Amino acid sequence: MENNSDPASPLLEVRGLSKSFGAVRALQEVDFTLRAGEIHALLGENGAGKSTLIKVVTGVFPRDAGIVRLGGEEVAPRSAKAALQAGIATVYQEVNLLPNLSVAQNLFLDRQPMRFGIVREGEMRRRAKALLADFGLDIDVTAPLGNYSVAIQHVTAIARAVDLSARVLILDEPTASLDRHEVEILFGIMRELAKRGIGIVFVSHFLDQVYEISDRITVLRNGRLVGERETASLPRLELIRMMLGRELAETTSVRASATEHGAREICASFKGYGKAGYIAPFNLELRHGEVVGLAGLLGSGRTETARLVFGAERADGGEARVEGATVRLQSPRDGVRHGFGYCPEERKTDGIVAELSVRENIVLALQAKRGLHRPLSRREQDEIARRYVKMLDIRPSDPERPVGLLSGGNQQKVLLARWLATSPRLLVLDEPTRGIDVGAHAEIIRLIRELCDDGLSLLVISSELDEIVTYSDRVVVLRDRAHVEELAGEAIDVGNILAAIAADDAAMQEAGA
Amino acid sequence: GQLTIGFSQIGSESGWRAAETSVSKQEAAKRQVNLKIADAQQKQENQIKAIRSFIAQNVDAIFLAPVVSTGWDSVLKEAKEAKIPVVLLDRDIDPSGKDLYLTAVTSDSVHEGEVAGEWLAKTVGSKACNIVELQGTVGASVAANRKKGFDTAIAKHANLKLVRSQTGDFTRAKGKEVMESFIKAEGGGKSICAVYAHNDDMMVGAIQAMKEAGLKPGKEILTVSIDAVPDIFKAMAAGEANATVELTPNMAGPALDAIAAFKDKGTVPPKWIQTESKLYTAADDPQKIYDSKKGLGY
Amino acid sequence: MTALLPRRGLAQILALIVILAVDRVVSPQFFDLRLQDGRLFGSLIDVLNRGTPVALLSLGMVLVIATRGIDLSVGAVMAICGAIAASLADGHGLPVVLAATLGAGLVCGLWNGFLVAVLGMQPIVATLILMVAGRGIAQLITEGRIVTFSSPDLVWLGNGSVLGLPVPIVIALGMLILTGAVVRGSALGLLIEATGGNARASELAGVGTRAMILAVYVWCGVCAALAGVIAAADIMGADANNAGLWLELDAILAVVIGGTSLFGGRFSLVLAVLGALIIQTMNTGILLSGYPPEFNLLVKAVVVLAVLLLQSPKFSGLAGIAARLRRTKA
Amino acid sequence: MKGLPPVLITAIVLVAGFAACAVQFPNIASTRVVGNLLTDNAFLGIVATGMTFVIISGGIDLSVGSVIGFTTVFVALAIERWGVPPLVAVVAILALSAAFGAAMGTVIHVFDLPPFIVTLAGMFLARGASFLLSTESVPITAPIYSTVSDFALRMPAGGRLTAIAIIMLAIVIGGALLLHLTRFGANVYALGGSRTTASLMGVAVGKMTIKIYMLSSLLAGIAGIVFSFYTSAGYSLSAVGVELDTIAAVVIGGTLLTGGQGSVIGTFLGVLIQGLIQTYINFDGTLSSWWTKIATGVLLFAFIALQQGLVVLARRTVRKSAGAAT
Ligand SMILES: Nc1ncnc2c1ncn2[C@@H]1O[C@H](COP(=O)(O)OP(=O)(O)OP(=O)(O)O)[C@@H](O)[C@H]1O
Ligand SMILES: Nc1ncnc2c1ncn2[C@@H]1O[C@H](COP(=O)(O)OP(=O)(O)OP(=O)(O)O)[C@@H](O)[C@H]1O
Ligand SMILES: [Mg+2]
Ligand SMILES: [Mg+2]
Repeated sequence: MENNSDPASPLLEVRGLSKSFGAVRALQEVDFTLRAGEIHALLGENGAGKSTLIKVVTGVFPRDAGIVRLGGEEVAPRSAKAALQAGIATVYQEVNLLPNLSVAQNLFLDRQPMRFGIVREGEMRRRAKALLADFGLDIDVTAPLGNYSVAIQHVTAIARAVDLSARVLILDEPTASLDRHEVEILFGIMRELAKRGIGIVFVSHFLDQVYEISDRITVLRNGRLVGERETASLPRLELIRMMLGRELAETTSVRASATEHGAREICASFKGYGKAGYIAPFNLELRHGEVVGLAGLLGSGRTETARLVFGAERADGGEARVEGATVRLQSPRDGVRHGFGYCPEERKTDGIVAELSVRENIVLALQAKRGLHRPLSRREQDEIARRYVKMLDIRPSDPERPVGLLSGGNQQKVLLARWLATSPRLLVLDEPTRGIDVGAHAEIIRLIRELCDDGLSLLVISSELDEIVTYSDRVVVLRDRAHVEELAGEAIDVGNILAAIAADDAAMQEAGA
Repeated sequence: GQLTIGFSQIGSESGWRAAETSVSKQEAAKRQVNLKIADAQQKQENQIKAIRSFIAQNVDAIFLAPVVSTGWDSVLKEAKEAKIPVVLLDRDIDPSGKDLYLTAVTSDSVHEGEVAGEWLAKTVGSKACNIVELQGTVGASVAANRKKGFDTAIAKHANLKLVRSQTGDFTRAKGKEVMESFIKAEGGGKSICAVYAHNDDMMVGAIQAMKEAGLKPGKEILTVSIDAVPDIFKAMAAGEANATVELTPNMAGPALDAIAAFKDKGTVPPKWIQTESKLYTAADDPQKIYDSKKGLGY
Repeated sequence: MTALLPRRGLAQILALIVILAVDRVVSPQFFDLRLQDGRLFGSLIDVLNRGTPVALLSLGMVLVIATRGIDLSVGAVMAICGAIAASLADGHGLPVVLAATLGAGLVCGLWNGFLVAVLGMQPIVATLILMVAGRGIAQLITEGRIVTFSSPDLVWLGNGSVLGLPVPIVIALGMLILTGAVVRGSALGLLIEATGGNARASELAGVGTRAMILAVYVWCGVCAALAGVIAAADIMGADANNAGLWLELDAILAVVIGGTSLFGGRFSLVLAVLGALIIQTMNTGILLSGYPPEFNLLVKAVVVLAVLLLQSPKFSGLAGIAARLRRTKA
Repeated sequence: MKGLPPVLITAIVLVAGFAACAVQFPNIASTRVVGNLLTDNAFLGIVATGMTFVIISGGIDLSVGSVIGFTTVFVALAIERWGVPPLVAVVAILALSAAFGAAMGTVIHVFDLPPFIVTLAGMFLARGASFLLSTESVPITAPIYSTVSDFALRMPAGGRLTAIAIIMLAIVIGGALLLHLTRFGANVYALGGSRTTASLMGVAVGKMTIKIYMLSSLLAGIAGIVFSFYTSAGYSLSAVGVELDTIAAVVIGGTLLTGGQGSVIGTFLGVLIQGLIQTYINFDGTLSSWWTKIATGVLLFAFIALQQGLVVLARRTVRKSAGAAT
């Protein structure tokens, strides 16, 4: 790939690109330049048009106007396949792999090693193993991908794209479901590729990561280009202003006094609650006005805890109490009936109903709670929808738009709205800020606090330890599908959490030594 | 000892077929024959399967009511190899298979159509007559034959004209629906002089359609159909139908006799035992025939 | 202006108009109507009247399909209920007959719903079981014969008239209104669409998806029962061998022509019924045309494809024109 | 997460069913009946193989029964009336059916229409076309026909492995290899997982769709030829309703109608299970038309319920052992 050695020559050049979806103008005359060997961050609020830009460039959507040059030559791929053949490999925003195929098949789909027209299974397996080993994964590559967690699926998708990238690698929010360790590995690989002259486009809402990895930054707002800067010369506040078009309301970093919470009443409590083969029995107390954070590595059982608490999965032992009374949590319906809410982690498959409108998605849980016979009138629905669209700044603000057409971050906000509309007593949030832009992120954290002050009890899962530390009153640390430690008050800081997570490794190493 | 006979029946697509099955059972019981009936649900492949399993069970004889005239050669050859005599009931098969079965007890469905057509020609006389026809299922050989026979019969009479012909799938509901559209298409039915249906069930439906359109079947519009099921006699008794050609449901009786003679004395029966295609009209005391046929399982 | 040019349903209405126009060409008297024994009489009435069974079936089917299911057993359920109605008609009053048949339809629906919602079978095989066995049950009731009856009450259901309209049409209209009221008047419509759109997400949002699925199959069974009673009343007899034969395909076709996706989600009752009418308008046209019956299926295939292409989002012709019209009027 | 694979469960169900039938009718446990089972279901096995591809890819093909019917009529007319050499007729009809499938696939892909309805139209079209060709059944007398249909390998104890059974077995094996060992097969599963995702991953979804329906129609064409060998005739009403039998066989064989999962071998077992149900009913021979239907339904239910039960059981044990491990 020596032809890309001149660092100044643009590798991928986008000029005057426009794209509309009906009345929504997702991109308006956007310019974008990617040089060989650079890591270029593409930033913007939710719905700014980042994913659309990527999909237009890679031929998933036809463009309305504009040109794309790759290595100086004009290209117009008409499908993802054509883009791949031109040397552009992409990880699209939603995990875009096939859960029913094996991990190895996913990695080598349509390019399996062949002999005499027959796929060489063994060779493919070996190569898949090697590929994933670069990302620190050692898993059974013959198992269906769907058996693995979102994180593993995401890493697989990245590994596939990395392996495919001949000239350009595009990563649309690749780190949204990864924890620190995996992000480190990914960044290492990205730097390696960039050194080899591959141009990398990186989309993320984590500004820390952007500053850590990127050389240059392009910012979009409302489908228009705001500007392109060298990362090193762009102060963070300036960047945020470019993205939001305004100043970010300063967020105070520590929660108001935690002392009074000791006296708060218990909202829900679980004793010896668990399920064999799923998660070890645990004790958990959730109080009104309190945020409990769940921390742990991928696959440590956080999602499992959340599902059990909400009733999405049946416990096979233990006792659950709500406001002091023993209850049975056998199904999500039970959870909803007791005033629980649950924002799942996989919003595409478990969260949104893509075809239905924003309004219908927002009122869904409330309607389910009220039952069939008490339908919300259209006026009530409109009113609720309008309120939350405004409160969470869901864009575009048309409540009649099918949710599937919203950008990823806005879909996440719709889910949050769905549960807020039910006025729950306990809200379980699994990665609530995933894919949410800085502005909305601050907004949601403030919302979480306000809700708490109104007496709501929150159970929050996040891979962002900073975030957890910011709003949690207590943090439960999980490891290997068991609750291992609970931190409260002063003890809550990133260091302690990491120590609790890593304790096992240390112990194992000792045992091994 | 007791004979065991396998009977591959087509299915149960009409009242007539149900009657054939139940009459066969009665006839077998009368002669103390163990009759195994396999119902093919209207599918040839099922009939072939059934015959194969009869061969596997080593039955003494096989009765076959073929759903279609072709395609029996290889399975009947197997039966022949296994030395199991085969008797065709109700319908014939393709001539190439002549030496593969012992005898066929059938009516001649072309002849049935002719009888119907001739009756109509005789009744109409010399006045001009527009006829509408309700065909059986498209592709069914009986439908094609009954059409052929009828067409030949009326071709000799220039005053008889077939103006409309559409399939009623051998069913009452479709017969009624098709007749309704015939009435609309022929100026409210005023220009229709006679209806010919390939079976009585469609005719019963057509009679209803005519009555609902304010027409008088049996009087203003002549009707002739085939099968002679009980309900057509009821209509005849009420003066709403004119004629039907009988297709007897008792095919098994003669077949059983032929087999018995063949097994006991080695008498080889004639290749074709034709059943009578008898014409019934209002003159034949329809009420009495209705009462006698009612119990036969139609 | 959107009232004049509805966003959905334009393609269906246009298709219906085109087919009606073609019918008028093949049969000049197509639009003639007259009163006959206090009852409207004409090809248009035939279309409505003959279209009732499929329209009723499609009312139930559209809900089932909206939940991502399918019900192949409706034809067999029609046969069962027709058989029950015919065997009871001459000994019992109409209320008893109706209660028994609708009850039977309900039980059939429950069975299907049980297999799908509780045992988790795939809808197409689950209902295939009743499709096969159900016709057997119907034949068992009639012993393969055509059971006739003369009870004037039941006959009235098939052949009577209300204000000049044949009773079946009135029943279908009533069922459309009733279903619409139940589904859109309660939250059922929303919850069904959510269940069909994404069952996992709906379940997690607290929707009782099982109950929802059970309910739609039950309703489908009841609609099929009603269709069966009407079909039997129409010919004053129960033809267990042929009643409702292959009508499940027509019902599914009607639903799809009505714009409801076989992958569940958004549905429209009115358009499903419109789909049934489109099919029947075509059938009646074929019967009136006088072409030999060998052509029937070919015509049907061509018309079905044409109607679907009209609706296809990719087929810019009609969709484009409609969008442009809407934009200029707005 | 391995557990008992669905194919094995289906196999267990088949063997258990066969044993149960053999206990009641010892004659069933003979090579003759096994041979018959293969011969009688040969055409079903062939179409079901094609249908497996379609269903795994997330589609459905309702036209197969009609394509079989059309093929038999076409071949019979070509050989008997138009004087075409049998081999040429066979090649022509295979090309024709492949083109027919490709056309359906194209419509499905280009206009984004549901396969259910497009192939339903295809079903009307093919059946209607065969009515136009001939409504009568046409016997085929060409010598090659009797040669092929009489050919059989003798199995011990009187059973016959006929030519068409061998063709079916070859196609099942070929289909299994194609599905499980080639890139094409992997893409079929990919399409069933999600068309959009497959397309984002670089699979040429349009071409695949066309090829899959082409394969299905081609196999339906072959099944039609086998059917014409089976009956030595062409008839416009042959194989009515076979599409439902085929779908049932595929689904009983453990393939998900929603796509993405399944196997050809499972389908083959599904075909045999259906054949076994019928053989049982034929051996019984006391059932009236209606009891035949009811019994078919009940047995269908029993087999599927048994299978479903085993699947649930297998999943439980897997979870238990996983639980013990942690
Ligand atoms: N297929 C589509 N049809 C209609 N509108 C769409 C479609 N895809 C995206 N949009 C709209 O285009 C705009 C840009 O969306 P896009 O997904 O590019 O945003 P984004 O910058 O990637 O946001 P996020 O950070 O939330 O992922 C949004 O208003 C969205 O609603
Ligand atoms: N390393 C692994 N190997 C096999 N399966 C895994 C692994 N990690 C997770 N899974 C599977 O993924 C599913 C979801 O687990 P998940 O990783 O979501 O747990 P978690 O603690 O909530 O982590 P996170 O919230 O970060 O995704 C589990 O059912 C588990 O079977
Ligand atoms: Mg995006
Ligand atoms: Mg998780």
